[in-house]
Amino acid sequence: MSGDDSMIADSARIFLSRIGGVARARKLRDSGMAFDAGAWNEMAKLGWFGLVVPEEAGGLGLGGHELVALMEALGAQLAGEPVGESIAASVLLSRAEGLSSLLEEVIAGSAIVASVLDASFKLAGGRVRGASRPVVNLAQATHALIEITGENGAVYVVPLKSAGVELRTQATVDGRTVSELHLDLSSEVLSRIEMQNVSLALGNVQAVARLAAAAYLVGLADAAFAIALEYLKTRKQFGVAIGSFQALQHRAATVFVRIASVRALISECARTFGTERLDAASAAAACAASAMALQVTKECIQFHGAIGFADEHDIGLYLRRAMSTIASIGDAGSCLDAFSKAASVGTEKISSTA
Amino acid sequence: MSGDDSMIADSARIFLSRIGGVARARKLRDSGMAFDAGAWNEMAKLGWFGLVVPEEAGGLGLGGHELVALMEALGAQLAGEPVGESIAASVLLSRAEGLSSLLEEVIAGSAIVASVLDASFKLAGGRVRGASRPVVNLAQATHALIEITGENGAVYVVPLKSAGVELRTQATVDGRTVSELHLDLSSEVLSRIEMQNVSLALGNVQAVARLAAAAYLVGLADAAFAIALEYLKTRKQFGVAIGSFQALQHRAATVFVRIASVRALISECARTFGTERLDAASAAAACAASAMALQVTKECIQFHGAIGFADEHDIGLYLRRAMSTIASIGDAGSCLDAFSKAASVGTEKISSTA
Amino acid sequence: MIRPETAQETAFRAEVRSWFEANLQQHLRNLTFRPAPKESMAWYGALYENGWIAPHWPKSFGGMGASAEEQVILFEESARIGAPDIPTQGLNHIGPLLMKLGTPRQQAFHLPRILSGEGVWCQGYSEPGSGSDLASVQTRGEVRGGEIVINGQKIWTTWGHHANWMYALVRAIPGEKKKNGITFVLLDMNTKGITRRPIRTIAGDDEFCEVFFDDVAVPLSNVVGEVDQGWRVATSLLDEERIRIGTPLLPLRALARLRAVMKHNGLSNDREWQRRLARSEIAVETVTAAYFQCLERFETGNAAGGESSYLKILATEVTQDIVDLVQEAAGPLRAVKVPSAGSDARVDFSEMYLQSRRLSIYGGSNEIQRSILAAQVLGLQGARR
Amino acid sequence: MIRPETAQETAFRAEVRSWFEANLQQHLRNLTFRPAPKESMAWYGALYENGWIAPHWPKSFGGMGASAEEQVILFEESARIGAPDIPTQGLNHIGPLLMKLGTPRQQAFHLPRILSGEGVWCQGYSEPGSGSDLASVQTRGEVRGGEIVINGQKIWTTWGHHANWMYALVRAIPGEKKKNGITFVLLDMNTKGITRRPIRTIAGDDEFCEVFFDDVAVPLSNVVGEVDQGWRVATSLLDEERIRIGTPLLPLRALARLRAVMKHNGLSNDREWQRRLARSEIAVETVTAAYFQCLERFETGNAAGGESSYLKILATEVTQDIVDLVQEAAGPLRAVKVPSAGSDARVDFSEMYLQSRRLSIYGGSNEIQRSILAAQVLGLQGARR
Repeated sequence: MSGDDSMIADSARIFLSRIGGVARARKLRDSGMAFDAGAWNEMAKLGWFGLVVPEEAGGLGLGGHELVALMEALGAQLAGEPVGESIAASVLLSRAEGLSSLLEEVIAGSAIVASVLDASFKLAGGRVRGASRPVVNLAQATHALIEITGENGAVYVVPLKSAGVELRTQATVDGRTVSELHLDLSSEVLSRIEMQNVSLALGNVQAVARLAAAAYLVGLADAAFAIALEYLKTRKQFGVAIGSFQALQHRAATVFVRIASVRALISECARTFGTERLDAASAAAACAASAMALQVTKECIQFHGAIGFADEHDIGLYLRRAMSTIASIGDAGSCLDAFSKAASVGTEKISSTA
Repeated sequence: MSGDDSMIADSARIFLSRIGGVARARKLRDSGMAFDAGAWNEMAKLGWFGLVVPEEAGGLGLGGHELVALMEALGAQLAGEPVGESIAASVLLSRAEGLSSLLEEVIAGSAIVASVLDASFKLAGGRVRGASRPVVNLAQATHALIEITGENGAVYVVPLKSAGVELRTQATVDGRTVSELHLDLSSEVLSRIEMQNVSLALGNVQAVARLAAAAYLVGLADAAFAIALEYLKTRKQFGVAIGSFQALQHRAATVFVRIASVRALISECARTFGTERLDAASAAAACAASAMALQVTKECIQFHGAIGFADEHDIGLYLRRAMSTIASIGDAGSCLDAFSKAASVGTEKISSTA
Repeated sequence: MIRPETAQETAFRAEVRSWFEANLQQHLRNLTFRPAPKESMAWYGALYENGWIAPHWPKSFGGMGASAEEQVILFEESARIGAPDIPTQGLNHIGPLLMKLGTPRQQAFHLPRILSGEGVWCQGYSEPGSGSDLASVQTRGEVRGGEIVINGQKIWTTWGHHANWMYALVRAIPGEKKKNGITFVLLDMNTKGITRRPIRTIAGDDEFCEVFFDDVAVPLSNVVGEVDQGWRVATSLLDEERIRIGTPLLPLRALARLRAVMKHNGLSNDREWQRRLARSEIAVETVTAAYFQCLERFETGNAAGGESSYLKILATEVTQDIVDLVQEAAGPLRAVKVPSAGSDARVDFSEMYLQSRRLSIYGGSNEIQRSILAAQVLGLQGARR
Repeated sequence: MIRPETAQETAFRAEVRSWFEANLQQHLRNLTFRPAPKESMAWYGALYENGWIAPHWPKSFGGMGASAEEQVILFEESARIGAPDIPTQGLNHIGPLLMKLGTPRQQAFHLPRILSGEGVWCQGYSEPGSGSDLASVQTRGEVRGGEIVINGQKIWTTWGHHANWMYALVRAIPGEKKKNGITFVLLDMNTKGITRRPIRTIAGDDEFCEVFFDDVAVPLSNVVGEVDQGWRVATSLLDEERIRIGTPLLPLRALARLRAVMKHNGLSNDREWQRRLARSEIAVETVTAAYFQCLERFETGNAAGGESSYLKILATEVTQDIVDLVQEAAGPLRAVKVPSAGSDARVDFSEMYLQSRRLSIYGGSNEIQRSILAAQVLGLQGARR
């Protein structure tokens, strides 16, 4: 990292530590509060939700590296707020017409716009009906971006306080929530988004969300491994530090290789921010980071032995948060399909050897 | 093992050692001779090709356990002759009408009947035409069992010396061969097999061949591991036996678990010989043994370091023979599909928890 | 199971299945968490009344004396109907140990109570400083007159807060680190001086607890074997214990969850997922086969010491592999905490996945089991840890 | 590569592609074995004439001074057209070492010859008793007057029978086992007293040879660094060497073979196989990313010692994973020895799979690399091997 990204990472690290770090994630989970409004407002003040919004539209005008740096810092301290989701939505809002006030609210933190793309909403007889697949953190959103397919298909903003909006919400293992969005309401409540090639822009929202989630997972895995490494160095069994056992050393080396290589991949993906390659790159990042984060956090629990399986130890929080973050990406199969599709239909192919 | 199976295993082990053991496999490969006629005739005298043929039909009248014991012994010494294939064909021949003289020849070793099931042969205008997928050891066969689909579909025996029979043969990495069977000949050359439910019997041939190949792979993997274990105990690096390194110990333990568990599975499968469960059981055995054998033989090469990668050391022969044996089973996907199908359509389900 | 059933076994399976259908209450089916003993006791008692609570115990001690095949049929049918987990420390661990090494009085008192469910047991082996290294027990047990007086602490005591009896290792001279000087005692958990603190797990349940001993006086008649000779007692049945951990029950349950999630998410007819399911089914059959083989080898005295470690590794890792697939099949629902309770049976997306982390840790971590295999079965010497 | 290309890089890629198409002879494309140097020398020479033979060498030594991106473009285009493997011991190992530690005379003599292909090198490190344990070198090198006289044996010398120069480690006092006392020498393979015996590999080619030294006299001017100080010389560029082993070239080639076998066996449109291919492509992008990162960290001096071990592990294991898929996709053809030479490009079913066994063994086994990472990067002390 160099420059803006390391500044963002440092300030995020300091801020997140100040407001409680990993202990905050535990406290929020235990209190059944999925959302820390105070923290959210402070994050807004730091400019995070406008991170990649052009300066002329009120944002910080930064790019992929800064997004990755911020998300890694959030993952390292298990901050569960929908920061990645907000940033992803801002990418579309800042390009659409007539949505500048909503964008301002997003940047200010007073609106949270979720992207609900894996869904089947239909417009017929002036009413919008349909349901989505489960979406992580949707319960915190004030608005949803949805796509209506079929005739008169378009992208719309739905205020979630409207009558006819129903969220079917379930708790996740880490204190977040996941919700299906059920709609049965008049189309007049929706605002149609006016912009060129809105479907492409919507794909871009998903790509940014995927890249953000992948970076979050790298930060999370890296922090979990730091804890496990410390444990390997200090915990003794049979009279010696367990980190002196070669079998564990080699497995720790494997964990290092997994984290370091996926981090390198995501750094490459960050470079594609704002280019056509982002679709393929973010799908690759999400696939690689998901598999890596599960493998790493499970192995870190195993390194801890019984204490790793106790809720009172932090190490288990990392696996559980990895689970909900991966849930936000969808399933591995569709992510691989997305990669194949994006890597082969883009005007520039990702791999020129294909 | 107890009784007939251990007798078969002991006599096979002694016989195979006497005729040269693993060194024979190497010699055959180096000489470009895929087939050792002398050994084959001696195997016939031991009664192997009639192992599971009823005594009244001239066989030994033994069953699944003896088949597994024999095939494990063959695998352990890398005997590459088509013993499993011959035994599989004998199962059908001994039930069909009018084929007793061919069966006699098979038992005597003067005929070798290959089962060429993965193929598309058609009968039209009095001619049989079509081609098969590649079949291991087919070049050694004197006859092929084929199934003709469509109208007048039936199972036939094709003498491979006939005009209009073409084998497209390629060498394999271990000195065997693999051949496509291409047919374009008058149907009068073929003998139609008369028996009830011949398709079922054909499935049974494939099942017996799969079980035989799986047992061969277990014997092969076990023998490879014995060599590797000896190497781990004697080879020194950094002044100590490499088998004292914990990382290698744990991996050796994993290899042990893999071999022992698949051997246990195959022993269960042997019990299904002659029952409807054999289809599902043999598919399971083949899938499990294939994956196990590759993992084990690769790991055994790795345990050896550079010498494991040299042709002059025997350990590499085990991986290469595993490859051709797995090739004889087909591909993993179809084997899994066969398991799913057999386990769910049989009158008794394999797993009663489904 | 792949092993063909005899007519008698098929009849037994049919009997088990219909009896389970008739006797297992609906609300106890397809639970994902292990219910607390008081909740599952109705089921435990029903099995007891029917003579099926201890399939692997000999008839002479009140068990069912079941064949290996009957045991597997019971596992398969339990997984099929989604029967709840029941306390097993008595049935699988201390019961068999007392049969072998207990005094006639200990046997007469405890064995019937284990069978009836009156005696619920926990194991007091692990301590804060000794997870994998059992021989480093520090809890002190001092003989004073006819009693042994215990001070110290145990941890990771599975179900310690539900148990009314504990079997534990204590040592006369604390600080000494060796295998002699350890005493194996049976403790009534209602004895004065015992405090328990439940430990919540990452799966959200209270699987474990900590147990503190403050001058807990236990009559010497509750010592198994001789005072100071407890190490031999504790290790005499390690193989038996690992075989009980390595039954196909857990992998079968994991498979049931995989099928349920695949069905819930519309993957039952997806070829890729069917193949993954087939691969998992084959892996479970491998566990069943290995279980049969181990039982037979131990019964006929053909097993190498430590060979049972292989079963523990196999069964736990197959289970973990299958729940990995459960997670993947769950897709966007993978983190959902509470199993869905729709019109269908409960569908668990995350619980067994999280619970299964312990499988490679408890009962002697899989690292320890691999070291045992390497040293005792493979003869790889000079273990440099 | 995922990294977006500059207009200049895109132009470079186009130039490389069309130059490769125009200059790489058809019979040298999609070879599966590494051709002997004399066969590939036409291609080597063409690259040399065009200034592309040593992308990573600085211009001051006659290299191309290519950027990391240009290097990756060259790898990708090489894999795309199926360019043959060329000798790399000179370009990747002894060349960079001489640039750093050679005398001006050594540099002036050898570097141009490496570039032109006149000097083909092999590495004389491994000995029968010392595979992973380099410091236990036993080959004797005795200083007599202005010469160092060598007796002993090397083994696993990659392409030793094709090379005309060797760089080797020898020691003054045999039997002594430590890191000093080792001398780093450059040997003309035509010197009297050298005998070579090729070693056939499990993939059927002569990848290695044994080299025997019988009173081989080498002028002292061929010592790199000081006599007895060779250990420092040999280890000074270990990181650089591991980075050269860890390029994306091998994984890219594996990917090309996977695509070819999928196409040959009708799997290109099978969804399950498309997903496996996608997963492999992503894994290769991970290697490319790690390669970029390592180059940058080493160039800017931000790398920990031993960090390059991670690249070696990653690139070799990704390659092995992909060739596992090649085997599975090959199905009944998986054991076919000679690549099919149909109307299409050659399709290799088994060769790279077998050849790839060495990847986790050579260049310091992956076990050694893991131990290095654990000790040097992760700080896990008291390595108990």
